[in-house]
Amino acid sequence: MKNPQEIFEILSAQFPDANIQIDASLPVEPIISVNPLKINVISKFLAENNEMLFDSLMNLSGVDDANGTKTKDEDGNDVINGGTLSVYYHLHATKLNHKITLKVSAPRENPEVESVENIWKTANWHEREAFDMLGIKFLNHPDLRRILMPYDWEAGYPLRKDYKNPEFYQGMKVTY
Amino acid sequence: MGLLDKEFTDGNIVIAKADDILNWARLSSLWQLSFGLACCAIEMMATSASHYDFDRFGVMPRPTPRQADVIIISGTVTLKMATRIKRLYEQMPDPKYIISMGSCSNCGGPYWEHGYHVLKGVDRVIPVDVYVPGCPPRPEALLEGLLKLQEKIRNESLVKKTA
Amino acid sequence: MFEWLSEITGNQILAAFISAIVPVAFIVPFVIFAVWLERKVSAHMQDRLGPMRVGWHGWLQTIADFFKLIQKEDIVATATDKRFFNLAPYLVFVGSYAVYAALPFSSKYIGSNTDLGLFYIIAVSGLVVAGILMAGWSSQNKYSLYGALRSAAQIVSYEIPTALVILAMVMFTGTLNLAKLSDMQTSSFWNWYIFGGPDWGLSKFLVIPFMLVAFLLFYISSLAEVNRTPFDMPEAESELVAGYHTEYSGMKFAMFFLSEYGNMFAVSAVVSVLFFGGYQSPFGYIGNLIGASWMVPFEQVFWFASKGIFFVFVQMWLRWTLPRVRVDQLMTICWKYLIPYAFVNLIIIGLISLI
Amino acid sequence: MALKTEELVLNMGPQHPSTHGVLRLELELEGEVVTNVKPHLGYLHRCFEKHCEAMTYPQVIPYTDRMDYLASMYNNFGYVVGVEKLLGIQVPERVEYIRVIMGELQRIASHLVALGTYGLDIGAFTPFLYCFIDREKILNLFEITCGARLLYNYMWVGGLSHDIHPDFVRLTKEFIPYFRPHIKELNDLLTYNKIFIERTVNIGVLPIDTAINYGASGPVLRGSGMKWDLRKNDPYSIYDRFDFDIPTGKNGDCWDRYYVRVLEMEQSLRIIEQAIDQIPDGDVQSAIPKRIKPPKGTVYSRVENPKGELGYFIISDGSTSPFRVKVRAPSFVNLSVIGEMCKGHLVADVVAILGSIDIVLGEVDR
Repeated sequence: MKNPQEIFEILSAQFPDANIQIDASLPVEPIISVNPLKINVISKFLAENNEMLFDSLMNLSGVDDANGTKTKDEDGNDVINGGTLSVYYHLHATKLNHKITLKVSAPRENPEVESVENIWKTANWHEREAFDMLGIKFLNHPDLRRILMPYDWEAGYPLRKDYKNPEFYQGMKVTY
Repeated sequence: MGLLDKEFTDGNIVIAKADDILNWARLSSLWQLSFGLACCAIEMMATSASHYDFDRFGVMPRPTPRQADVIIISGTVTLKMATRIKRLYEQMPDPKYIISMGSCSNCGGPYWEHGYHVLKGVDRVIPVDVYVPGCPPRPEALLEGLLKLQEKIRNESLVKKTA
Repeated sequence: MFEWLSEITGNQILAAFISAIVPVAFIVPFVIFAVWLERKVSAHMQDRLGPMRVGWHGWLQTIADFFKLIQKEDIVATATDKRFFNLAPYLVFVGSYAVYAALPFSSKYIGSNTDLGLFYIIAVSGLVVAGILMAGWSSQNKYSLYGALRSAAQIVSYEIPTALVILAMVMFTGTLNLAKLSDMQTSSFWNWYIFGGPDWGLSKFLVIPFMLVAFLLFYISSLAEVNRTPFDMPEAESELVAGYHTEYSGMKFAMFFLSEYGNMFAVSAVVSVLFFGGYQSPFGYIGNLIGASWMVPFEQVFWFASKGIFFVFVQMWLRWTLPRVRVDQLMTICWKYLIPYAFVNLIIIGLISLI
Repeated sequence: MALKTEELVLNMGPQHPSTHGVLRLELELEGEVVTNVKPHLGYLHRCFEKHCEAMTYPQVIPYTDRMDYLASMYNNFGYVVGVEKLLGIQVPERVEYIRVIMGELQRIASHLVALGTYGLDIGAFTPFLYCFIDREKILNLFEITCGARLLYNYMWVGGLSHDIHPDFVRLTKEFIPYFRPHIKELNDLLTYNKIFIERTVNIGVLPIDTAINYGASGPVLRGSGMKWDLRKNDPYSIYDRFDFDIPTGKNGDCWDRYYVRVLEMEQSLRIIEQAIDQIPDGDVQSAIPKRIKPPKGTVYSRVENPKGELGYFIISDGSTSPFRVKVRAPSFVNLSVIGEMCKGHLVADVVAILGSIDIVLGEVDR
C-alpha cells in the first residue's frame, strides 16, 4: 500500500530522462505529470513491477487545457492557438489497493501521445474517444478512428473549447 | 337513427359507411414497430407491460418495419441515427403513422442548446402525426397520444386526403 | 362427402370444388378465433388484459387486423425474385390446408376417405417446407435466408420422429385411414389409443406406457413441425428479426399468419385422432340417449373441434412459458433423443401388437 | 475440391429487437459461427460532457439522470459524492441514509429490467412482464418522494431535493416481504429452467484476468468470480455500517452473470431492511451551499452503479461551472469485452452474451 509520493520517487529514480514532476498543491489528489512519448514505457513498468502491480486502468480522459492565446476570428467566437491538450490516466492496483493519477500534456497543434493499449486493453476505446472528442493522436493504436461521432464528421473535434457547430450535416440543420 | 342524422353534404352515404369501417379497422389494430431509442423507450416498455397494457388498444409490437403501422420515436434522435430513422420510415407500408414521444424527439429537448450531435426534432426528417410532450412522458400520456392518433385516423377519409 | 356430392350434382368437378370449400369455411373462422385466443391467453398469462377496446373483450380484434391488412400497401422490394416472392405465401397455405382433406370431422363428414390418410398427411406437409424456403430465398434479405434455412432443416428433421410414431401406431391399429381409426375408438374414453385401444386383453395394458411415450414424442415433433416455441427458431424475434416473413407485408403476411394457425389446428387434430379418439365423445352421445340420432354427427364435430382447440391451447401455453432452444440444440434433441426413443418405442409396440 | 465458402457480414443494426437500444453489431460469420464482432457506437451520443462545461454544478444533475436512465438515482449519487469531496462538505446523517435506501431500491429496479429483458433475449416472454410488475411498485415509491417515475433529479450537492414522504417508510416495509417471494418465483420460472440453462451455461466465458484487463466491473466482473464491489473495497457514503455479502459467480459464463444479479437483489433488500429502521431525523437541505464554487482542483469519485463502476472525473477551475467532467461509464467499458467473448459462438449466443452484460446505450454513448 504506497501513497503517490513514494511512487513518484520510485518513478523518477527509474526514469530520470522523462522529466517527471508531482503537483500535490491542488485539492483531493496529487498528479504526476510525465513526458507524452514515454508514457507507454512507464505504464509497462507500473503494470509489471511487483511492487506496483497497477493492473487496472480506471479511467483515461482527454482534456483541453485551453491555456493558449485567445484571438477573435471574423464572426466573433474565439480561436485558441498554442497551449496544450492533456490526457489523465487514473490507475488502480486491485491487489495492493493503491491509486495514482498520471497526466500527460501534448502541444495543441499536433498532439501526439504513445498508446497504452497493449498494456491495458480497456484503453482502446477510451483512447479512441479522446481522439474523437479532442483530436489527440495515439501512436501505434490498433485502429484509431472516431467512436461516437459519425465517421464522416469533418467539422473538427467537438470537445475543444473553440469548437464551432457546422451549419448542416447531410442535409440536416444542426443548430437550433 | 345513425343514417338520418348524417347530413348528406360530406360525400354520399356509401362512401361514409365504407370510410367508417376502414378507419375503424385501421385505428383499432395499430401494430407498433418494436424500436426504442433512449429513456422514453423504457417508458414505452412500461406502457406495453402489464400495468398500463398497450395491447388493450390492439397495439402489438412487430419486429420488422414491413408489418408495422405506427412507429413510436421514443428518445433522442441523433444525427447519426437520423438517416437510419428516415430509411426505417420509408420501409414501412403506406398507411403509416408516427408518434413522436418525449421532448427530445419533439424539439431536441434538454439537448437543444449544446447538443452538437442531436437532431433538433424528428420532424426535420420524417412527418410526425402526434407529439407527446414530457421527459419522459408518463405511460398515461403515451396512451393519450395513442388515443389522439386514433382520433385522427377516425376522421380520415378515402375521398379527400387530410394529411 | 365427395362421393355423396358427386351423386347429387352428377359431375365430378363441381363436387370436388364444393368439398374443397368446406375446410376453408372451417379454417378461416378458426384462425380468426385462434389469433384472438392467443392474444387473450398470452395476456392473461402475463397478468394483463389483452385486447379490450375492439368489441366486447376484443372479440373483433382479428377482424379489425384482417381489414387493416387489406388496406396495407403491398411492398415488393426491387431486388426480390418476384415470381417466387409472390408465390411463397400461397404455397405455404396450400401445404397446411391440404392436410384438412384427410381429417375426419365426424362419421358423416370427411374430406376424402382415402385409405392412405396418415401417409398423405406426412407427404403434404413437405409443401410447407418448399414454401418457406421459397419465401426466405426470394426476399433477398440475410435474416429471411437464415430463418428459411433453419426452418427447413427443422421441419424436415422433425418429420422423421413423426413418421416413426405413426408407423408404430399403424402397426398397432392396422390401418392408415383416419376415419377407420376414429371409428375403432368408440363408446368411451377407455377405448382410446392413449389407453391401449378398443380390444380388451393383455396387450391393452402392456401398451399404455408406450402409448404415452408415443404421444409425447409425436406432440413434441408436431411443435417443431409448426415452428412453435420452444422451437420457433425461424421467427426468433430476438436474433432473426422476423425470420422468413421479414419482407412480407399486408395480405401476404396475413396468408402466412393464416397458414401458421391452420397448421397448428391440423397438427393438433392429427394428435387427437391418433391418440384421443378423433370425433368420439368420451362418455357417449346425448343424441343416442334422447333418441335424436340426427344430432350425433354435430356432437362429433363439436368433440373433434374442442379436442383440437385444447391442443392448440397447450401449444400457446408452451409458447408463453418456455424460452427458445438454439439451432444446434434443436438438432441434437431431434437426432440424438427423439429418433432413438421413437425407434425403441416402435419395436416394443410392434412386439406387443404380436401378442 | 474444397467447398468455396465466403465470410458473411451480418448487421445486427441500430434497429434490432435484441440490442437493448441503438447499438450496431457487425458480425462476421462462417455459416452460423461468429468469427469477429465489431460494435459501432454513437447512435445515442447526446454530448453530455459538452453540456457539463456550459452548465453550473447543480444544473448538471438532470443530465446525469439521462445517462444511465435505468439507474438515474445512482448516477446522481456518483456525481454528488464527487462534488462534495471537492467542496469538502459533510452531509447530514439523514441524507446519507436516504441516499443509501434510494440507491439500493434503484439497484433492484435496474436489475429487474436487466433480468426481464434477458429473458426476452432468450425467448421467454413472460418473466419480462412479471419483473415489470414488481418494478412498478418501486417506481411508485420513487414517485411519492420526488414526483418522477424514471428521471428524478433527486440527489442535490449537499442534500436532497425533497424529504421522504411521511408513509414512505411504511410502504418500503410493505414492499420487502412482498418482493422476496417474487425473487423465488423468478428463479423457478427462468433461472432453473432447463432450456435457459442449456442456452446460457458455458456461453461467453470471461476469465478474471481478461475481465480486469478490459476494465470490466460490476456483475460482469463478479460473474467471473472476482469478489470486487466498490461498496466494500472502496467504501463511500455510509455503506460500511451495513453488513451484506457480495455474490460471485464460478466460471464467468452468461448464467453466472445473470445469477449474480438475482443474488444482488436479495442483498439490496437486506441493506434496505437494515437502513429503513435507523433513519435519523433532521433537515435534508441544511448542508446545501448557496453558491457552489469549488476550489481549483480535480477529483475522481467512483460508485457501485447497478451496471458496474461509475466514475466521475471532475476538473474545476474555481468558477461556478465545471471546467471538464469525464464519465467512466460501466456499460461503455463492459461492452468493449464483447468482441473477446463472442468469438466462436453462434448468432443466438451473441444475443445471449449481449443480454448478460446488460448495457444501457444512454451510458455507452453519453
